[in-house]
Amino acid sequence: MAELGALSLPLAFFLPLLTALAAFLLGARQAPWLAGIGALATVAAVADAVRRVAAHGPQAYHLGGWAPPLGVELYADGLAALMLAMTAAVALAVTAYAGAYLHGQGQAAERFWPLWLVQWAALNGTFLSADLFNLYVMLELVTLTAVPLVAMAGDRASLGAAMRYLLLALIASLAYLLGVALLYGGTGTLHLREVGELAGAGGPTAVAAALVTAGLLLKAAIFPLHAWLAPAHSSAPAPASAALSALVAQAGVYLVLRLWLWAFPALLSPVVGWGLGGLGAASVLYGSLQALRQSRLKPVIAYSTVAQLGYPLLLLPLAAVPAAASQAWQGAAYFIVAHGLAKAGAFLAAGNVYYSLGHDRLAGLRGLAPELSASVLALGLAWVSLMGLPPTAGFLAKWQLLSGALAGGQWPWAVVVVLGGLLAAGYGFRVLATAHAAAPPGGPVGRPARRLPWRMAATPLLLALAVYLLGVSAVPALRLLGQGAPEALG
Amino acid sequence: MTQAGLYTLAASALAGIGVYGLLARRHLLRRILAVNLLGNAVFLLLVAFARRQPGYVDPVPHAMVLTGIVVAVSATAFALALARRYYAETGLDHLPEDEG
Amino acid sequence: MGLAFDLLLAGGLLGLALQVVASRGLFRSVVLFIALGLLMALAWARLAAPDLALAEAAIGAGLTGALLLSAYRALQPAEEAADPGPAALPRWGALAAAVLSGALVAALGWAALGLEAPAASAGREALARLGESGVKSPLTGVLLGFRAIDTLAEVVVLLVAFLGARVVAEPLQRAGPGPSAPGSGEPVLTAPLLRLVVPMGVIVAGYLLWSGGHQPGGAFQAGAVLAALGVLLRLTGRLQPAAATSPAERLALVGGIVLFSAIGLAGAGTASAVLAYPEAWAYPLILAIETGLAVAIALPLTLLFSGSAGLRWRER
Amino acid sequence: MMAAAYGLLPLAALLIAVATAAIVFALGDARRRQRTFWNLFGAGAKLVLVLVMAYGVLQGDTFEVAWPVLPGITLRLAADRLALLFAVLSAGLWLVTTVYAIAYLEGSGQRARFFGFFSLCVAATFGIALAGNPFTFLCFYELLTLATYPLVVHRGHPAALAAGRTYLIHTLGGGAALLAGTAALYAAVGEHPYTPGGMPAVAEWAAQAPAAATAVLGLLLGGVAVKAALFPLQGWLPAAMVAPAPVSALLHAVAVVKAGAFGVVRIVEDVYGHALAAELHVTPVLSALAAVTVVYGSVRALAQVDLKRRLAFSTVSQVSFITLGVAVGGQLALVGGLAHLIHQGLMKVTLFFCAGNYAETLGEHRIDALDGAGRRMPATSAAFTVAALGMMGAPPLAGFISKWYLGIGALGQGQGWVVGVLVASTLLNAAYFLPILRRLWLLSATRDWPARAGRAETHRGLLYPPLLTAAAVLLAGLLAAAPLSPLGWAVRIVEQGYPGL
Amino acid sequence: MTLAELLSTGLLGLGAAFFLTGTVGLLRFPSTFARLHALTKADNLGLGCVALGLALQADSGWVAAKLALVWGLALVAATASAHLLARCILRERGGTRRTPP
Repeated sequence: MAELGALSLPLAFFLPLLTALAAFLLGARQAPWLAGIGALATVAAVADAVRRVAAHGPQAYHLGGWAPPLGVELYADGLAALMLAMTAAVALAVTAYAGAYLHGQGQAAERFWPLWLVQWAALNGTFLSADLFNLYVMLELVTLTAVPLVAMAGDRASLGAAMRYLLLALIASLAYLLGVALLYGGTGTLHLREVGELAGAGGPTAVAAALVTAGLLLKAAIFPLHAWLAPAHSSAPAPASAALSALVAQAGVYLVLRLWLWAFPALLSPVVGWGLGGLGAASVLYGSLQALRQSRLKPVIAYSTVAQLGYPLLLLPLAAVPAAASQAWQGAAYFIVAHGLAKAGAFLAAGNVYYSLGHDRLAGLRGLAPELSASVLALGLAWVSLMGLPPTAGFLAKWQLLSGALAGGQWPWAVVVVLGGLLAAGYGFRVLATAHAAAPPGGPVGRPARRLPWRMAATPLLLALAVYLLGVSAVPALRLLGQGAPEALG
Repeated sequence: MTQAGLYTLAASALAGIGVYGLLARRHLLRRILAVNLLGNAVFLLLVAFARRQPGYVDPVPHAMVLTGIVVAVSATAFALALARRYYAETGLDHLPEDEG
Repeated sequence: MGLAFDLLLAGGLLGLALQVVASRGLFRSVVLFIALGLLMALAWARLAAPDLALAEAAIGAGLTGALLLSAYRALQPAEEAADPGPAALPRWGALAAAVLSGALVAALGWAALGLEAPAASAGREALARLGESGVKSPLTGVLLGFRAIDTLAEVVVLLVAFLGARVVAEPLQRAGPGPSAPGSGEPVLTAPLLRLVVPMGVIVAGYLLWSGGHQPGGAFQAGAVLAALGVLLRLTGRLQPAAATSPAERLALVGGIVLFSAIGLAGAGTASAVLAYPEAWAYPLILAIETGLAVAIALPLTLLFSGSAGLRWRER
Repeated sequence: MMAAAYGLLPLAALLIAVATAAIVFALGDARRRQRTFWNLFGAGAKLVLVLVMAYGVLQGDTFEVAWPVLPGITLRLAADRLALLFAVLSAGLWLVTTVYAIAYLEGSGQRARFFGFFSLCVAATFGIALAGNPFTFLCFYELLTLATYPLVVHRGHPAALAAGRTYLIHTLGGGAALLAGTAALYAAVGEHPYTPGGMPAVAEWAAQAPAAATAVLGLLLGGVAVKAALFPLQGWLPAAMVAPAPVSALLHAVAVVKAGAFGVVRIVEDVYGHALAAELHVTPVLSALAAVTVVYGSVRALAQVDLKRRLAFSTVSQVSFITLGVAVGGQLALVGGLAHLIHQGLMKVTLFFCAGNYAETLGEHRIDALDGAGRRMPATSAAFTVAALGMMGAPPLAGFISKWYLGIGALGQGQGWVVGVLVASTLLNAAYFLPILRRLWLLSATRDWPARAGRAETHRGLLYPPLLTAAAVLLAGLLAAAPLSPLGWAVRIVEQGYPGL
Repeated sequence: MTLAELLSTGLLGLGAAFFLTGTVGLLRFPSTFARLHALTKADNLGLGCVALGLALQADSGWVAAKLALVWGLALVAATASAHLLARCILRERGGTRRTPP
């Protein structure tokens, strides 16, 4: 199974990292094109990894040549490959967008590029690493790159949001590490799948799993640990918001699924599954209701992230029901992909509005100028996926989740999925209706303060279109996902 | 009670104290201190685990702790920088309670 | 006798921790936290972890302490009672917090004590195969051999913390430990002390670096000592904060990571895999990496303490 | 090669509409001529393709395009007779409505957005028509909601936004019910293509779990009933009247309500089968609701003074005849219902075009302000008269034909009460249409009308479409016996597809 | 028990006693200067005794030398910090400013 030729796995980590270092070394002037080259190289590495997984099944790479438990293994199965690919798409967009967004902002740009590129590296590391402690380091790397991006605006709100985010994320990391310490103490290994084989379902393992999960749920902003997300994600600059919502928070959800399905499957009793699924459901409903109450665009999108992050957790109660497992698994994984692309598109489109108008108050969006129509279109297109309507990837993901829940006879989750979609439509159309509204008598409020570079206009549209491309057929992606899926979900 | 067992318990208690500090105190520096207490608790637990079996010291938890210490000091340094800036900007040494 | 000492030590740790959390004065808490770090180092020395004790004393207590104290100073309101400070937790809140933490202690203690030490573990395998790593110290073997990726990532964490601190940087005159009290000359002892300590610190760091291959010590401890020197030089004004990172500083900040990555990636060609070393070259390569890492640890820590983008020598 | 391309016609027709939308969006507001060209080209090309398909189906060819979307789930476009009935209607009226809309929106803002979504809307309708299984139907059904919303709120004033909100609450709610129902259906029986007379798997499932099968049927019908404006879910339709006239035409005649009614046909006849639906006691409820809606809509229409609102309530009433025809059962009633799908479309599109003409040319929305308008706008008023009489069911117009079949079909099924409903409806229709006709033709104008701009009574692009559709109303009635008339087509569908009814 | 061991134990005990005295002073003395005085004087001596006591037990001269180094460094550190503290307190009290000799 361990095909050591898959150099693209470590490269997915090293390439963005080295680009970040080069960008730091050479300064803001050189950073954009360096980042562009680094991004393309990383995308090539990811593409190779995905190709290998699709063709030959899961790929393992033993760093330093040391097999686990001694060394750290990078492991790409279908799920990881899917996440890598989604991340690459979003990251490419963020990189292209940020080049234009930060143009002429010397200091901000100087700080943004290395942080963002390291973040990409760390995210790839998070998706690939099969080692619980290495995951801790990667998560910290993600956190410590994310918080400065939140604080970048430097005003009261963003600093407060960053501070809260940082404290909670640090606690989360330590809770996770505490759990990992217990797991190593009990099994003598840090390797994810070995832990799964050795840990069993005893009390100590349960405590460890609870700690690890609590930490990850905090990072993923799952109800009731969600409060930090919306202020943080809405005060970051647009490209960072996109990365935070589409990638960083989703990495937490990804790890929850990864750990429960690979490391603690023995613990996943119906009660536990229902508990975690219930938290996901609460996130969906609570996040949606909060999104309905916001008066600015970016907080609406940020609260929608809280809601969307809840869906994949619905897999956990369904994973143990044979009739539901396979579909729910596909739905959850596809959901993460769909949400990532759509949310990045939405945040970048919102960034365009903010960039042009200098604000994002919903009341001030009436009669938006035609220059912004591409951005509003992108926002609308992305939102269709967030609502889970056809012909988008979000719809297919929701369909699978829903079918799984119904096939497994677990209709409460189906209700949550349907209700969540309706609420998403509610807060989505609240925004779109405002954008559609005619200008008030005093002339258009939304008169652009500055012109939008074409690259910024095009990027969200391309991301949104990707969601539709994935909505035409999920079959290739789901075939990829099947590589190395757990037996029960295959 | 063995030496490792003793420190294991001490680590658990230390973690509890850290969490209490996080929940009960609001001053930013105190919260950062509490996070560090919690971190120390985790490290102590790992070091104690490494010493559980007679005649054998497990180097892997040691490596984890060493890495953890550097991560902790990095995070603390950044957190302090952020707290200072937050204070300079707002005059507040704590986070206002949940708004909204 | 030994256990009694451990009992005392553990009790001391917990007592200090309680004081850190509960004490009224913030300054007191900070100082007690530093003391706690030193006791912790002692505890780790007792638990046969001298490397960690060294690192904890230098980094966990020393550098963290310096950072905390300087932040404490920065967070003091200019005039008294300008800020009422956070409201105290209501009684029920404190009770709930206590119950929650108590539950954590109980669960954690029960779980940790209930765990049987596994017969086979990564650690045992590491000891058994230490010879293949090219170094004699098990800790260095794990850190730079078996789990080199963690170490690499961790140095990146440090760099990122520095970059993050730049994002939230304060104006130069407020940054770091802040300006020294006006109207006072340098204490008489400073110059002679520095003349003694700085060279000695460098020697110690070099020794620690070199000794890491076979006994306690290594890049982290060496880096910590160097960082401590940096702190000292910054406090005594020998190093002045600068608004920009010089090219040389940039190179020093990333050099260690680049070197590590380059050697690591080259491993795919020259050895079996990424982050593997060719057998004959393992020790020298590790030493080179460690040297780079020591700098990559010391410089960001010093800069973080200094609160500035760069540092410049000031000739006297 | 040629044969393969021939088989792909459904996809081509769909893509033409989507591509038209994309081109129109990309052209932006400024390039009016190019946009007009592409609009007309798209509409025309699609009509041609649909007619080719219709001819092919008559020859016994099959058109089917399917690709897997999810494991075990396919998006399937298949052109059977029923599908083409709706497709021809929508493609034909799209062309006419496009011509009308181009003239109607002359000089107003945001036309790129309008025509882009207009094309998307028709693409969705075409998808609904050709959907070969419930999943495909669901996809296009939701897409239709999304594509129509921007049209409803096109004017952007508060009333439009409020109407848009009402529209969304209804249709998205209905969409959610349809989604839940479809997913539950798939979870129970897996995927099957539409089967005239009902899917065998559904029958088996219903035999084992009748309660679940009934609930799912309820969800499915509830979902489509919203768009079909079945009582008590009709609230959005009158509200959506604030949209521009071509949009109203689209909502009422071509796309939205028709999609709902068409969905009722598919679900009752091709998913469950009428026999099973009756066995589950769903059709009696459905026919009762349809009857209530017929009467309710007419009664409400009586009280409206705004012309478009009166027409809207009239739609509520008239569309339910289709549902009624399906629910009553029997071949003749179904024929009546299906023929009415076309007939009502032709009549209602005419009426809305005319209402739009009065509003555009004379600036009048209220019925009581139209006194003597027949003399100022004779052609428009003549078209209006033909369509209104058709609505009342006056022979030999189209409306009469479908009502006739409905009536005798119901009698054949022993449901004589339906005839009562028909009579009541006719009387009420007369009660709210005849006063309008009287005002148009018999009363004299109370004020001076705006002068003619040219020789014609109004812009030619506004005038010809209603004349054309009114002529179609007349012909569909007069030539009902012809094999390719709407009635003839409906008879073919029922005789060949549902011999068992 | 050899003489060296006896001596070593005695020195360790003496060192501990000095430490104790210093700590009592730290806790009980009224002024900061007095506390500083108690701490530096007693502790430096105490550490010296302990170091000497341990050196007597050491296996090699190498270790003994290291212990001596430890004591020396501690002396330097104590001296410097006591000086700085005293200076600081003096300034806080508005005391006379001394120029270096």
